[in-house]
Amino acid sequence: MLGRLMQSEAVWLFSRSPAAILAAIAAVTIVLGALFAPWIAPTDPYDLSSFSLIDGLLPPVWEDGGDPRFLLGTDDQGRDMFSSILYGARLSLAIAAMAMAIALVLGVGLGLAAGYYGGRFDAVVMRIADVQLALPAILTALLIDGISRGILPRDMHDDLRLGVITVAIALSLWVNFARTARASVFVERNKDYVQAAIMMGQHPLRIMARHILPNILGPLLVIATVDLASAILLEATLSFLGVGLPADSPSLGTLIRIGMQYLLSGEWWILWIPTLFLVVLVVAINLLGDFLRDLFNPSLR
Amino acid sequence: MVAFILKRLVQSVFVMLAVAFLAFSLFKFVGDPISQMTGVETSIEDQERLREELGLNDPFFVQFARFTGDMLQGDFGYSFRTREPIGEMLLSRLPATLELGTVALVISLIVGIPAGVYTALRPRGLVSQSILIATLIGVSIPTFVIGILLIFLFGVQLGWLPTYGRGGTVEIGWWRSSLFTVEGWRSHVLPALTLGLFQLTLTMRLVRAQMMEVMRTDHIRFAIARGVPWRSIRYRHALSNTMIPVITVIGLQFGGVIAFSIVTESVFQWPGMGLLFLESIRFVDIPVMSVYLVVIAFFFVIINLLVDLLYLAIDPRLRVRESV
Amino acid sequence: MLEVENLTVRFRHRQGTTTAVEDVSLNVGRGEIHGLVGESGAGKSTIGAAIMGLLPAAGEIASGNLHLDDTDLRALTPMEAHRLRGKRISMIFQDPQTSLDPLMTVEAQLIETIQAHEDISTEAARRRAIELLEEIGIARAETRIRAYPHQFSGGMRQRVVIALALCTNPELIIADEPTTALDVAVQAQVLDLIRQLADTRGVGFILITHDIGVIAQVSDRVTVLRGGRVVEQGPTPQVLGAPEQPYTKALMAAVPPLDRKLDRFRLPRVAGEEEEAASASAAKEAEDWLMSGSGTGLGPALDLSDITVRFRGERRGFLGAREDFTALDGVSLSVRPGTVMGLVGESGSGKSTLAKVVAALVQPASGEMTLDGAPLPPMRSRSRHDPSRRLVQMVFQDPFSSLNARHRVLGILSEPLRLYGLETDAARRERLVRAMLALVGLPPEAADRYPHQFSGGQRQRIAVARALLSRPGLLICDEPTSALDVSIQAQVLNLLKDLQTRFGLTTLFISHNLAVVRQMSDDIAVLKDGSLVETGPSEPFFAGPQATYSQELLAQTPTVRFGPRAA
Amino acid sequence: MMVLNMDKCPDTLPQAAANHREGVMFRTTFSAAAIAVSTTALSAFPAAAESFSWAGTTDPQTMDPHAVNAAPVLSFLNNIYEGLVRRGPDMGVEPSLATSWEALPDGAGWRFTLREGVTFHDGAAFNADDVIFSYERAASEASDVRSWFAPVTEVVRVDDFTVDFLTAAPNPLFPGSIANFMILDSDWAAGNGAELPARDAENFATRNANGTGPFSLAGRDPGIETRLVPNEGWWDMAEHNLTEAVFTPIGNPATGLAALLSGEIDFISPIPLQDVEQVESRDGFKVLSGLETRVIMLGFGHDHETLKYSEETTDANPFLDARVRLAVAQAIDVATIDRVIMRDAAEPASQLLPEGLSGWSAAHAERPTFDAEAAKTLLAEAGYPDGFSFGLMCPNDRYINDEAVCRAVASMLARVGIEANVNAMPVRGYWDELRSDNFDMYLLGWSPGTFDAEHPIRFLAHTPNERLGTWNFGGFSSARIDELLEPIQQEIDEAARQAMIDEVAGILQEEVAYVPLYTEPLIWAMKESVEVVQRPDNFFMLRWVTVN
Repeated sequence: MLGRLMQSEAVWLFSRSPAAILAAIAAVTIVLGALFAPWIAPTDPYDLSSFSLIDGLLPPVWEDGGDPRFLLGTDDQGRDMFSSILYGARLSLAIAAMAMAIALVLGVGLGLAAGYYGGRFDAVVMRIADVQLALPAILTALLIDGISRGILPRDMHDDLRLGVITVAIALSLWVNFARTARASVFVERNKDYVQAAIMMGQHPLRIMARHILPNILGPLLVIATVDLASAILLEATLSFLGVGLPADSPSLGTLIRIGMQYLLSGEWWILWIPTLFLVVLVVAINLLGDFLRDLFNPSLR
Repeated sequence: MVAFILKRLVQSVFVMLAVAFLAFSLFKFVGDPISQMTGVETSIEDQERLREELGLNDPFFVQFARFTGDMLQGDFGYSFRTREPIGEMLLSRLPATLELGTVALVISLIVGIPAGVYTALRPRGLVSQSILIATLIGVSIPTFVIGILLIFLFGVQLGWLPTYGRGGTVEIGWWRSSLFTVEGWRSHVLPALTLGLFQLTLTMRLVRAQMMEVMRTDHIRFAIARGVPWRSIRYRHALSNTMIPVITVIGLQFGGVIAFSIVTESVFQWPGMGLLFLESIRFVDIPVMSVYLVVIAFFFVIINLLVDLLYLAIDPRLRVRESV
Repeated sequence: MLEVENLTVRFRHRQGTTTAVEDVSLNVGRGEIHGLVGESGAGKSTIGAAIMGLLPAAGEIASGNLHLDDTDLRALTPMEAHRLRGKRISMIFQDPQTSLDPLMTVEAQLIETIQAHEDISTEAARRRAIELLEEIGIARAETRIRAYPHQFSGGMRQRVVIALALCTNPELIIADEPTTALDVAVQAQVLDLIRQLADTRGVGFILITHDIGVIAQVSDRVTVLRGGRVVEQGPTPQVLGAPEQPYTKALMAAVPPLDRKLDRFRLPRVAGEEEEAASASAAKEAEDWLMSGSGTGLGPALDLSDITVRFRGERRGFLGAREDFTALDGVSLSVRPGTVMGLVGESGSGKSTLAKVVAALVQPASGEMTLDGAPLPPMRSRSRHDPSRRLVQMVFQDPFSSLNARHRVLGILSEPLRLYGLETDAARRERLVRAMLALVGLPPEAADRYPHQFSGGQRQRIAVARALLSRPGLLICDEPTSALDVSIQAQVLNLLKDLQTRFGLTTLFISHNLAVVRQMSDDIAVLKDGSLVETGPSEPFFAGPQATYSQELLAQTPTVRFGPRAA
Repeated sequence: MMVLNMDKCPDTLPQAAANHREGVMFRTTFSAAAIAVSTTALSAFPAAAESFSWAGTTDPQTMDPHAVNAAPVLSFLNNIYEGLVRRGPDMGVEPSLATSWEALPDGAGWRFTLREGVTFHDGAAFNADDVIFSYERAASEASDVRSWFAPVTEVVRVDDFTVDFLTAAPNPLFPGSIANFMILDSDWAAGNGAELPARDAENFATRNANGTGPFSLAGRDPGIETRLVPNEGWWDMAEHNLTEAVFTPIGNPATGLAALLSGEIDFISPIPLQDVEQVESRDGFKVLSGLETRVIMLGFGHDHETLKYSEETTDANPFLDARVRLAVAQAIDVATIDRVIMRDAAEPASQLLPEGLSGWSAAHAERPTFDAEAAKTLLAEAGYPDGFSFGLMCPNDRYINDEAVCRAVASMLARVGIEANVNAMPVRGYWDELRSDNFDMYLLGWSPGTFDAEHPIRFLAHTPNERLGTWNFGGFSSARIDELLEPIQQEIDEAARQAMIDEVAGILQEEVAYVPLYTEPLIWAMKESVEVVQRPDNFFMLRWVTVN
């Protein structure tokens, strides 16, 4: 019932917010494009035999020298930019969503427990969070990369990068969730419904999961949205710093990193089209985050 | 309160130890320094000898203990790559990073706070909405793209500002500052903007949210009800109450600025610690990486403590305890 | 002085508009205290905000006139209105804790306010401020003025608030629930102060409150509001002493008297109010279920001996000892089986802490507890499976927070059945839940809804149902009605009384409101600063309390008796 | 991937051995195209003196000429320190601190006659003691360049200005191999506690320098800026017109380019190929492009029983079959790689060293023609009509557009049915991976440090053991090549030597031991007013810089 009311409230507010509507349209379009990339994209950028170096560096169709086969032109390998971007967005979103999900589970779990138990456990978790905050994401990425290479068998390294970058991003995002969850739990814990549950002798896990968690979802949802955007940007930055995804299965961030080489050379589309996609996607997600924030209207940090 | 500070100090020590452990242990996994230190024709025996000399064959904990012990004595070891003492290397790079971070922070504050206040007081205004959208787009473009864009716009096309480095520096003791020369200031503009943009947006949004919140509190309503001038309500009562939570976040973010300056420094060839760190990664200069990490963590800890103290200074509820 | 004529205030929202205040007229003269009384949603505060010109953005004055002497308040520009605020009309808010800027000294706030309306030197403003504080009853104002708000106690802080409202010599002060957050003793002082200011300075007051006792004590005239409309208006003794309207009558009937114990509140049905018809047969089922569980028919005896609770304080100085705060200091208490022990005291007296010790939410530093002679383990040693977990149940103060907003009532109420293994079959559980809802006076369909769809009183019924579904022996009620409107309070108290007698529940009933406690309890215990002041059977206590503190407490409690006003 | 020539070059540096006779210097026909000597550099009379600012991707990590055997260091220090011999604009070996040298009888070693009247920057005089000291220092265990002196058994001081380097075996190419052996002042080093190169801690020589070269170190801020000023008392005639030269490392290519285009620096090397056009199109800037001596090639796991990174072929290594290797060579369209990725700046290669270097085999100048159909046929013959998948290791920040090249190779191989899983990684972990045999195929660039064909044979073609074949990661092994290496090293007769080298080149091509792709281009960008000499070893020598 509450859900329904929230929804109707949400729908109403939504219908009155042109920014949110635009953002939703943009986000949904890109997400759908990414989801159905294999069916929409004219070529499969992962299939090495599907493109040829001979088609390299062709401009978009509306430019002189454009080839109708390649709507948004081709990159230095002769890969169709449009297909690359769809697949790249797919990968970026997958990484961001996975990272966000890991961060959410980890952060919310630790934050809940820290807030609920307080005391020493709380102090330990929060100090770990401090340590985590002290580590720039690129460091985390390098560390994870190093460790996984140290621990995992050699032949798994190839498939590792996706995991490494996902975990690295997740690790640099979880603190946000943990802090928010913890702060919310501090508020909720002293509310009578939690006290009632404690008094009745319910299991702490059940109290956290069934009672507290549903009540702090609002702020967490907002964080999740904002972090989804951060994760996409972080992935791009990590790519720029050289710990991102390989160029043969590029994410949006990797595409931009590759495109950076063509900033001056005249092949503007290799950089700016993926960048535009990324920015539209991130802005849209952020706008939706803003909208959610207004919807829940908590005093968030 | 002293007890509180003491407690934080003890916790800080633990944080530092944990970071030291991470710094040390994790980089043990990244690359092999020996192959980076030696040339192509160095024989396998020579490589082994060097490995032994550097103590790289010792048990893990022996190495860690040595690492921590040396560091406590102020001996940060030597770079594998340049053989320089790392303490000195970092110290010589520290001013650049701190100055850049500070300027970025100041920009973000002097633009972010007024913008936050403005957008909080006129949430529906056209200007507010424009500011919000513009900053949103600003933070949605990857930092490195913004940096390079600024360079090419203001450095290459318009030729107004330097594209790299810190410009002229002035030495004050060991501190080499570029804040005392015109060229130094000009050099700061682009990197500080790049670095500060994210901060700026964050500050603005935070101030805005807090301010809107505070404007709804009882004491503001009471101040309105007794006809206190609007200016005073907004900028004296509301703003000061807004700043309390904002300060924590800004304080913590300053640590983030320092850490995040890696990207900016690399784009602008800014000779700070971040650049040094990136180079160390490139050359698997493990000792430098580890020490950098510890230094960054140290900053966080110090900043955390400073924020606590700052709280104490501005919030009388923490400072003045006796009742009257 | 203030004339409000046919005021109608509407709020816009997405379904259209609602009328919060309709066609309200009232006058306030100099030195007159005009009480606005009514239950939540009556539109009291909206009237205050409309006069102040501080309606929220969505609200607007649809019609009516507001005049302060010759000034047409509706005709003022926003700037003029702002200049008028403080200068001629000021306001006092409910909670002194939050009404003052925590970051500024009292001095700065006072001087700023004075200088906002008068061209006067800082020194002169300070002198005026100090005088005012002294007049208002703050001793050593010269030094204390430099303190920050948090350094003052609650009552003193409300005085500072009043001083701030008064420092510009306004003609009218709107006091919105000025004493609701205060203890009776402080409340009495603040009310005295308001009366005195009205009398000596000729300030007109609009006193907005839900507490009829407060109105009865100080106001000259009263307006009873309901649903945004005036129900009855006139001199206080007349309206409250001899109400004409049924609503006013019902309201007065619901006010618990301090001077006598009622068996039950007589609650005449007021037109337009629908009482949820409980299905008698369903209620019977729940009743049978409850009866079948308890053997003797009477709840267990609770004995507390020498309970001490300390909360950890902060270390003073470097190596200084912790300044622990003793919340309860060696309290011993016995609750006889099947009786109600009323626990009274001001805020901070430790009464809630005592309840939480029994409920295993707070760990006592020392002391023993027994339930029917068997040791009742304290918090840390009471396992989750201890039988007392089921036997001891609690009804909390705030019905808005004691029920999990994200769960349906069915889920909330099934929890004890499931948890204690009282009913393993889900269908049976549901049936029982619906029956129990009937027993507490709610329709069985209530099980399918979420807590926020209920009013405060209904929620408190649900909370009671939850407690009952554990088949408890001991029920702790921690201020169960203090968040409720008076008529609802009466209903809930009736319900609790009924259930307690029917099932012989041993009950610990905690309230700051002596009148409520008198209606409920067989025995009474008075706490002050963590220590037991007096305990004994209830009726003799109210007839002649022994301890001085108890006497004061009784004397300060506002009553609705009408004779010559005690000023 | 945009970062090139940045770090130490494990694959460029010389060691001794060859068989040239005395006095014959670097005597190659290294193509004129590769030596871009700008028109006025040598002839122009020094014009108005200028301060000069230049940038590269990597800072020389030390000022100690014996501590690190890496191109950025040696290239930079060649401006400050000098060796007994030096290389000229055409890579020819010229007298430097030695005025002449001659072989001792019976191939016992070499006698160097030292230049008299040379002083170090601090004014100390140069003599044989400094050479002996520098030799001992450079050959010590703490030195990273000691391998240069592996053939040397003893260095004998004959008199103040004569020194003998005794070798165990005849060593015709020795003088050329020590062109980067730089001489320190023994008193200066000993007086400052820098008797040995710094190994784990820095010493005085790490940040200070005292050479005999055309420039002296005026300021050193590691990683930020290094300042040089001309050595007024230099023994040779200065061809440059600089009053000061400032080096700044700029790691990010876009930033570096921006710095050049905004006029903040005068010269940068390298710049990304794709930006060449942009720079050239702007007024006041120019690009100097030539060929470096580095050949980019693909290597195979010759000693791998099975493929390591195949999805389906896990029980065999198809690359053991020379037909498969040839198919790979034929499937790759080097011309298109050159056009699209290298922007026509590279030159297809057929051998392990670029055309024009000494020992280059004219008999094997043809690389396999691009023919996808033939490749498919070969694969079918070898039993892989449906192809197979494998792992291609690739650095992404070592060579020009290295990763893009690998991806292009993968795409081309895919068209003949074999699927390469490209694993591109930073060079910091790359060599480790190769040494650990974590590849099925890999990309490698090789620049012969001695500018002679013997170098790649020794490092890439000889069966790997402790000393030889140390960069032959794939373990290619040919008994005949192993047999030929020593004679090639010691043969003095040129025709005989070339015949042996030709034989080796033939075996390598026959066996398709490697697939040489192209010779890497060298791209320097500068202001129009700057004149420089581009030496094929990518050393940037300030002594030839003039600013007008």
